Amino acid sequence: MLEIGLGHYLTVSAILFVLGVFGIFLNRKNVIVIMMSIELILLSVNLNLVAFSSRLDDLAGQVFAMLILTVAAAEAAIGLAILVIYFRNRGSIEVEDISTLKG
Amino acid sequence: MFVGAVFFPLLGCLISGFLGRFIGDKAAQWTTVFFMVLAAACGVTAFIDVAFHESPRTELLLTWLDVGDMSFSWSLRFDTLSAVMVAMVTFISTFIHMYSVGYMSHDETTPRFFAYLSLFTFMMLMLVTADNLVQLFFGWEGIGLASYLLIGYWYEKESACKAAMKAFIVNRVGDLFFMLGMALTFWTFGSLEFGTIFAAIPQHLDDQILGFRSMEVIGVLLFLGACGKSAQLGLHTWLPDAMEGPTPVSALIHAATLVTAGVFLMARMSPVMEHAPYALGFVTVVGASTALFAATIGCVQNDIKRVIAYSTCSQLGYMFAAAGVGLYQASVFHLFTHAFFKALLFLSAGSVIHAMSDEQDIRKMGGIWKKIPVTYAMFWIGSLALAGIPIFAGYYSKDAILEGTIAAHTASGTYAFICLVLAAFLTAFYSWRLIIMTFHGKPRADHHTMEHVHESPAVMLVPLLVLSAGAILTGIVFAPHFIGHHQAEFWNGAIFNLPAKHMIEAMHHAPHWVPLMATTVAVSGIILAVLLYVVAPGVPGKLASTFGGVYRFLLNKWYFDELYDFLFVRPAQRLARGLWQTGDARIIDGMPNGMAALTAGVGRSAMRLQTGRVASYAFAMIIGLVVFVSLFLLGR
Amino acid sequence: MIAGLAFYLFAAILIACATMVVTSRNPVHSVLYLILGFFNAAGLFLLAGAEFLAMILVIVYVGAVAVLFLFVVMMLDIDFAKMREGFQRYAPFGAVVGGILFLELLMVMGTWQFSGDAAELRLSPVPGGVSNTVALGRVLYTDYVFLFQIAGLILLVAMMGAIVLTLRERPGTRRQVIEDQLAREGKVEILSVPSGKGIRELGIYRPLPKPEPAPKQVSHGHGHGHDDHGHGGHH
Amino acid sequence: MNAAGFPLLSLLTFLPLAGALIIMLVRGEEETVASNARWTALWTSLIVFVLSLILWISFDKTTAAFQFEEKLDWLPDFGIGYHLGVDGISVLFVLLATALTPLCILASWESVTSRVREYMIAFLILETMMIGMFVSLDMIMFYIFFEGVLIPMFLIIGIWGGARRVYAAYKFFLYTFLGSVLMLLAIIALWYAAGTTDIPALMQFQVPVAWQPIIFFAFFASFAVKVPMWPVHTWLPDAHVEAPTAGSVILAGVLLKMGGYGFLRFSLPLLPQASADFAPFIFALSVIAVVYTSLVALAQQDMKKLIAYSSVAHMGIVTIGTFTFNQQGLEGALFQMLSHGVVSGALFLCVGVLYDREHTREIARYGGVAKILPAYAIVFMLFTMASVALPGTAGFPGEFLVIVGAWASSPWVALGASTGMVLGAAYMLYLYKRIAFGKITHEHLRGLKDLTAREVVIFAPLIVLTLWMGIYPSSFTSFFSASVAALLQQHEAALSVARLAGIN
Amino acid sequence: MEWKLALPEIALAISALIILVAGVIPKRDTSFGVTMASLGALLLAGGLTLAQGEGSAFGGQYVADSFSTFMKLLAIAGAALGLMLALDWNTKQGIARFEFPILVLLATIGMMVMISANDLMALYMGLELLSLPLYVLAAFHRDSGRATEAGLKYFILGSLASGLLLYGASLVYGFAGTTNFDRLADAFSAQQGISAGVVVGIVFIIAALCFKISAVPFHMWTPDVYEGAPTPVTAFFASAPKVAAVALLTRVLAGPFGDTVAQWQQVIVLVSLLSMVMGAFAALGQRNIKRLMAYSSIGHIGFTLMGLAVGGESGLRGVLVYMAIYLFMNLGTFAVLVAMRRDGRALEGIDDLAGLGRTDPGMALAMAIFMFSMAGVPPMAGFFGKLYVLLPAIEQGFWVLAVVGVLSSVVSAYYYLRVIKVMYFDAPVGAFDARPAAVSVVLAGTGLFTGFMFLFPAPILAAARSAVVAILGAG
Repeated sequence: MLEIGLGHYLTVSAILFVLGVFGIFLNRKNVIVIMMSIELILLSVNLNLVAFSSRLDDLAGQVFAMLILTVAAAEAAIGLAILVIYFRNRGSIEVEDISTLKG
Repeated sequence: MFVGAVFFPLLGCLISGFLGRFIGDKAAQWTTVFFMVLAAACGVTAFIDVAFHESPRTELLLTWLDVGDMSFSWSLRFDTLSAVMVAMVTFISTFIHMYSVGYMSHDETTPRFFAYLSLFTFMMLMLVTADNLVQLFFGWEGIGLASYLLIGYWYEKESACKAAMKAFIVNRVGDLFFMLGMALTFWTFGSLEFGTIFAAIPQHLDDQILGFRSMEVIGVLLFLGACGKSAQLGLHTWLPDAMEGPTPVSALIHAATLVTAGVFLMARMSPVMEHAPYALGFVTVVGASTALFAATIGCVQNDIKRVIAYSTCSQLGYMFAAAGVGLYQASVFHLFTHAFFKALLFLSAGSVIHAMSDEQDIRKMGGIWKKIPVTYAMFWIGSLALAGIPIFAGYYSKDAILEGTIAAHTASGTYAFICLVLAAFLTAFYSWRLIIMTFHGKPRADHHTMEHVHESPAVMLVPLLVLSAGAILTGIVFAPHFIGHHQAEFWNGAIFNLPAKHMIEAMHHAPHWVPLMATTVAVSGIILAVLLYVVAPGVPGKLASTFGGVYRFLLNKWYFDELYDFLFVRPAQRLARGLWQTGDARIIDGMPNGMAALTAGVGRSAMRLQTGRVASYAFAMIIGLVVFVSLFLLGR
Repeated sequence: MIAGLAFYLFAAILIACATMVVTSRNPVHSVLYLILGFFNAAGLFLLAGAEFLAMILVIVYVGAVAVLFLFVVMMLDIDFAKMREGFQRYAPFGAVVGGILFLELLMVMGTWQFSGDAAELRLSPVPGGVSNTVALGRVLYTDYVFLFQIAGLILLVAMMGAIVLTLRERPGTRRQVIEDQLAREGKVEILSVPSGKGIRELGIYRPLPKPEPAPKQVSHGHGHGHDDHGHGGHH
Repeated sequence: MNAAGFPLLSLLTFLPLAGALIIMLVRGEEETVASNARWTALWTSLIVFVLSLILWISFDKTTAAFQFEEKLDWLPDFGIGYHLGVDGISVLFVLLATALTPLCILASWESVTSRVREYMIAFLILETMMIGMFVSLDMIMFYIFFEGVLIPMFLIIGIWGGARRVYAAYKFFLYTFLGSVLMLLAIIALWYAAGTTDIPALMQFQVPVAWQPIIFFAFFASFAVKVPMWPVHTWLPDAHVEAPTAGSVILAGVLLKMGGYGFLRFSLPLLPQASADFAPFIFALSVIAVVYTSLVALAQQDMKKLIAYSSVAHMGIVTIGTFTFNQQGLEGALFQMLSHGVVSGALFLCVGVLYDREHTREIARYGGVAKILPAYAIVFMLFTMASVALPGTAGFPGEFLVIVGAWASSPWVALGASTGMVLGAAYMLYLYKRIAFGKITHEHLRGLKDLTAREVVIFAPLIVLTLWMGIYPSSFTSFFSASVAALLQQHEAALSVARLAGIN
Repeated sequence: MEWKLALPEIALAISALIILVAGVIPKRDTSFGVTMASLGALLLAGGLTLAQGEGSAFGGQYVADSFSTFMKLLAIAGAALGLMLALDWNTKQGIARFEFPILVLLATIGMMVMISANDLMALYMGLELLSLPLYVLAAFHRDSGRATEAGLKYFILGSLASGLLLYGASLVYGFAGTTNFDRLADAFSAQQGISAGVVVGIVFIIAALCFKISAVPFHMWTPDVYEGAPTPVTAFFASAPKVAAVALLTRVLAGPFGDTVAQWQQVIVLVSLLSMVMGAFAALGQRNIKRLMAYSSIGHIGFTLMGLAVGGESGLRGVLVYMAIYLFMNLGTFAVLVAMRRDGRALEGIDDLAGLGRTDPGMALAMAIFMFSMAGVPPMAGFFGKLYVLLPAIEQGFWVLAVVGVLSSVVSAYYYLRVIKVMYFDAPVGAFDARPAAVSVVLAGTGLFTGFMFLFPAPILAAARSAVVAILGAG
């Protein structure tokens, strides 16, 4: 049982992924939480890649993960910037309030 | 000559119709008369040429249609049958044109009237000279059009318009069967040209269609077509109403020519009809019934023209009955004589109406015979001929028909005989009722009208005189040729009789009491009329009130109009409205409109899915993802 | 053995943190849990032999991204009392859907298979005898330089994006003007400021910036917020 | 290239487009633009008409083959080519289109006053589409023109139409569009089966019998709407009522023929088995159409609507004739289409004459017109009679041939078709009576002017045509006899092949 | 390293940097100059793309073939036209900032990388390089609540999509041990079959790409973002990135996943069906023309996917032809939307077009051409697009797709007709402001293309054909 295999990593990653997904579509709180959920998803992906990389003895997975980290940082920056200007315009970042555009 | 006989009237029509406005009324009138005279000259010459010099011929004019195996042309066929008709039509038409010059002198648009008259004549000539069924149909419909125009000539009168429409539409019902008859003829004989059809008959004697012999079906269909034109029982309703037209029109169309087109058709198609005994039987029965039926109505009508109209209807029944027993010769002969005396009657009636300041109700006439003696005399001559009093033309033809029916020795023939004899009695009765009510007794018109009663001008009287001569003489002169012993040479194959039937022979050997009886019946009819309307003028009123039901039944023409109104017109109107407002607007349009509404509804719900909430959007994505993943995993 | 235990430890904390990130009421707490989660993930990376990534995760993620999150959460000055609680209306159904997804993933992960040729198909097999960092360094600037450059562009976009969206040139703010600074005469006066006395007394002061307009407060449930066009969407 | 030595058909097809471009370039004051546009459109259409007379003169009537062919590569990957040509079936439709267009332009001379330039452009584009459709020998091209017609017509109805024009335009467009997209699928399926969309090549191809019904129905969906057949006819009355006069003329005169032409060009030769199998179905619908729409026409209060319904009935005759599979029926159908094109077009023009003067189409607003407009009354009477298929007018030969042809299929169908004779007479005469006859009850009618010179010029050719087609129809039938005979022969051959296959 | 092969991208990147520097230094407003320079850069990149050789570079991460050339040219054209539309609009809207064109340039690089990607990593990086500028551009009108809401929504859902893509990519990587497309193809073509895990991975990737092309059910962002974003940005969104994403999807499905066609085909069929239906129905009730165009683009993507689902040479060619036509008619339509401005106020309601046929016949004519084209009425270009996907669909027996497709095009014809109806049948409500020259140029160009493509269809068809041959040969 203590023999840690690929399956363990993948399972953890799957749990993280699903938690992230839940965080996105189930929460009614604010948008920042959604963004954090996205970070969780990315983390799960990285975990996957690292696990595969280690299992396959291949560096590509890690390179991929590194690129993802980079991009995720950039994404977070832009996302937060948009969030900030949105907040400036509307004074709220509640999930339910972001629904002016519809139909 | 042959072409001229047919096309001169057209020329007259065109000149009068299109140039009438420029050349003036008088010129237009006389132009048409002039062309009619030319046509009549040609027609009569052609008749003599063809009938007595035995030179039937066909003038080919122009290919009309050439479709696959079907091919026919515009052409003029002159055999004895058409020559008789051409001569008769041009002759009578000429005098009616002439009469009209006087009769219509107060009308505003006489060129139009003469154009119509000439057009009618042209169409009738096309009909009778047709070499194929389609050209016959052309004339057939053409006279329908012309009669529509003429009946509706006074189009500002609502009743005239209605009558015109009724005439056209009722005729169309017959035409429908004619059309179908042509279709079957084509598919049976492979042609619509008379020559080819008649030649092909022997090969197609036993052809079947829908389980019946093709010949029979053709016969019935064509007869139904003829019923429309010739106002036979069932499709007769237009004829009395058609009296809305000017009186010369009634004379020309509804007495002499148009209505006899059906009889002509029967005669023309005699080679086919002869092979269709059941169809012929049907023709006999319908014809005879019409004769009696119309006569009964004629007895109670009060409109001078309507009485004559019903008498026409009745006489047409005679002709059909004759055709039905295979005596086409007698039929055409009666047609011929009838044309003269009935035209005479109508024109006389017109003269009376003219004199009475356009009054047509005989209950408002009376006591005028001294004021218009010529007309009075003419009326007598016409009535005598109509009643079939010996020497007068009607006697010969009517007698022949009665003899023929009894000689046929068939059930339908016997039925026809009985009907026709009764009809003959009634004919005499209503004719003299008409004469007496119109001319005799105390004047029932108002003073003003009576003061204006005058004899018609010469231009009207001359035609009357000429026609009266015809009404007297045609019988005695032409009987030998038409139905006498020279008939075979005279007709020269234009009419076909089944060799086995020997109808002419049989007719001549009919019992001797028949002619005697015919005369007796007619005379007793006259006597009855005199008794009722001169001797005991109170009796008819009493009779009418005693037998109120019968009287009203007859007065209302057996309620045919009401019946049709109830059976066809109203349901059609209701159906039309229903189909339009319910069928089209609700149901058929409801489908696309409903579809559109449904689509819009779906669109709205699709829009509602778009809530604007990010979480729902994400959820939608995840659902999609899960569905697809499941699809895979399950599908593997 | 120890690795196994460590894995379970890190994994357990990671999952717990992740749960808290999603469910926590206060976003500040969420961020903090996220940071803790990252640390544990870094631990998992270490266990899997990806030391460099583990470090990057700690430095870049915890050090930069998570802090940025924290910063924004603080900056936005959210009224936590009015924060809505709980989950979406369709939570039960959503949970079912999520559960199915999870089960499917588990099913797939549980029976993971590699392609038969996976070994041959590898692009950058781990070279023997060098550390993870060295190995990565060797390929990153050679084999993956293309992607590396693109990553650079992406960061440039992020920078530009952040600036273009949030930078506001307010009148009254002073930008650094390098030329001015360089051209400045060396007349920096150093004054000794007595304690307890304001700068005002010394006559050196600068005007206060105008008060920033307060962000517009939008009441909740307000159908149309700030609509700049009259012709909005069809509602 | 072809008999004429130059690409006549292309020229015919695209010349109107060139005219439209010229009009598009016209600049200046609104008045001068309008007048220039009118004249340019008229001259363009007249030139096209004169050119099309070359077709009339040099068309070889003895052969069923396509003539004046032009062939170029166009979308070679899918075997779709630019292929033009006419045979006996199509040549007269081209002439019909070229002949009616100048008349329509003349008819709109004064009645269209707003946006004249756009109107004329739309009309010329419409002419291009119509001619192109009839001369296309590639199914995709055919489809393009077939559909392309919708665009100008939609605009004509929608911009220059009456009160409910928007509804009518939509209905027209969506109905026909729905039908024709299904046809597109059928065309593609045929392409798939045969590997080409070239019509002459397809005619040599035996479509698998199993496919035929579905393809037939797809074509049917399109053509039946266009014809229109019952029960998909309701777009027509609306479209007619709302369209401007010239629009109605073209709609009735040419556009409806596209459906009938489609049946003849595609359904019969390409899908012989299905056509034979579904003939009873078509007959049933057509007979219903004849009776139903004739009755509905009887109840109409609006002149145009009445004539529109009469069109449906007449086109019912056409569809009956088309599916009789004999020379008489087919030629009758063709002739009926041509004559209906002339006659119903003329009738709409007649309505237009009144509408231009009185600005209402309501029948009850008229009465006694014959007294005030005698020349008009004569013209109207002539076309009324032609409409009720009086022998000697254009209406008769077609109807007669169809009834004769239908008898060979089934006497009952012939009976059904001929009920149109009675009902047609009823509604047309009723219409005529209400408009032209009777006392003048509306005093305002007294001031009306009789036909103007322009109107006489419009009607004269139509009158001549109507009589010519009635009196000497063989000069028209001779154009398509050979083609129809060939079509029938091929149809028979295909059927017997199928029968043999069925036996084996 | 064959750097030269990637010259278009490199040149564009360097130009972008130079322009950025040049734009940032002067103190005055440089947006016009920067836009012009960016257009020049795009032109340069286009030229270089045309001149580009074939082959692969960077260890197989980058590939250049005629497919990439075709799609890149489309993408570049889309970007350039989008920039032209933005030029005047941004100024009038008060958001003229020099970063805008540079972001577009960077996004274009992202698209080009995507189109040339031959590796999952390159795919991801290209996608992100495209997406991040788009997020920013969507929210570019930062004082507008609607624009920022659009940006935020787009960002959140886009990030989620990226997450899905990555998760899928990680699974694929885990299965095959590689991210290179050619090698992936080898892995999938191996005899022993593929595991469930990798299939899930493929589905995730497809889902993420479907998000980018806004196919149902991953389309939900589209209407909101289209409506909220500044109009020229929407124009850009609806054109170039779609082309790139479709290119990517095509390459992925035809290349590495080509042998797993049985697995993904039904997904694409389903997505295509849903997209066509959704695009047709949801647009019916729209009053905002940008929203309308959003749904319309969803419908068009459905059609494009039909070609993809059918696959094979003719199917893929249909995809390319459709995209090419769609790009131009869509940009043309947006050119009209950009020109909708009255008294300085930008308008978005369909009813605002009322009477355009009178007030601006030229523009109305162009718009009518675009609308008829979108409805698929011949002889407009849009018809050929539909024809070229329907032909293979029926050839391969995808009857349901074809029938639903044509029926949905009938439904959608309704709302396209409504635009025409408003323009021509309704009474004018007043003229628009004078139309900027750049918009007129775009209108004329796209209008002529859309209206008269049928005369010379051969070049596009031939190009599409060789492009397809290239991609199928590669896979």
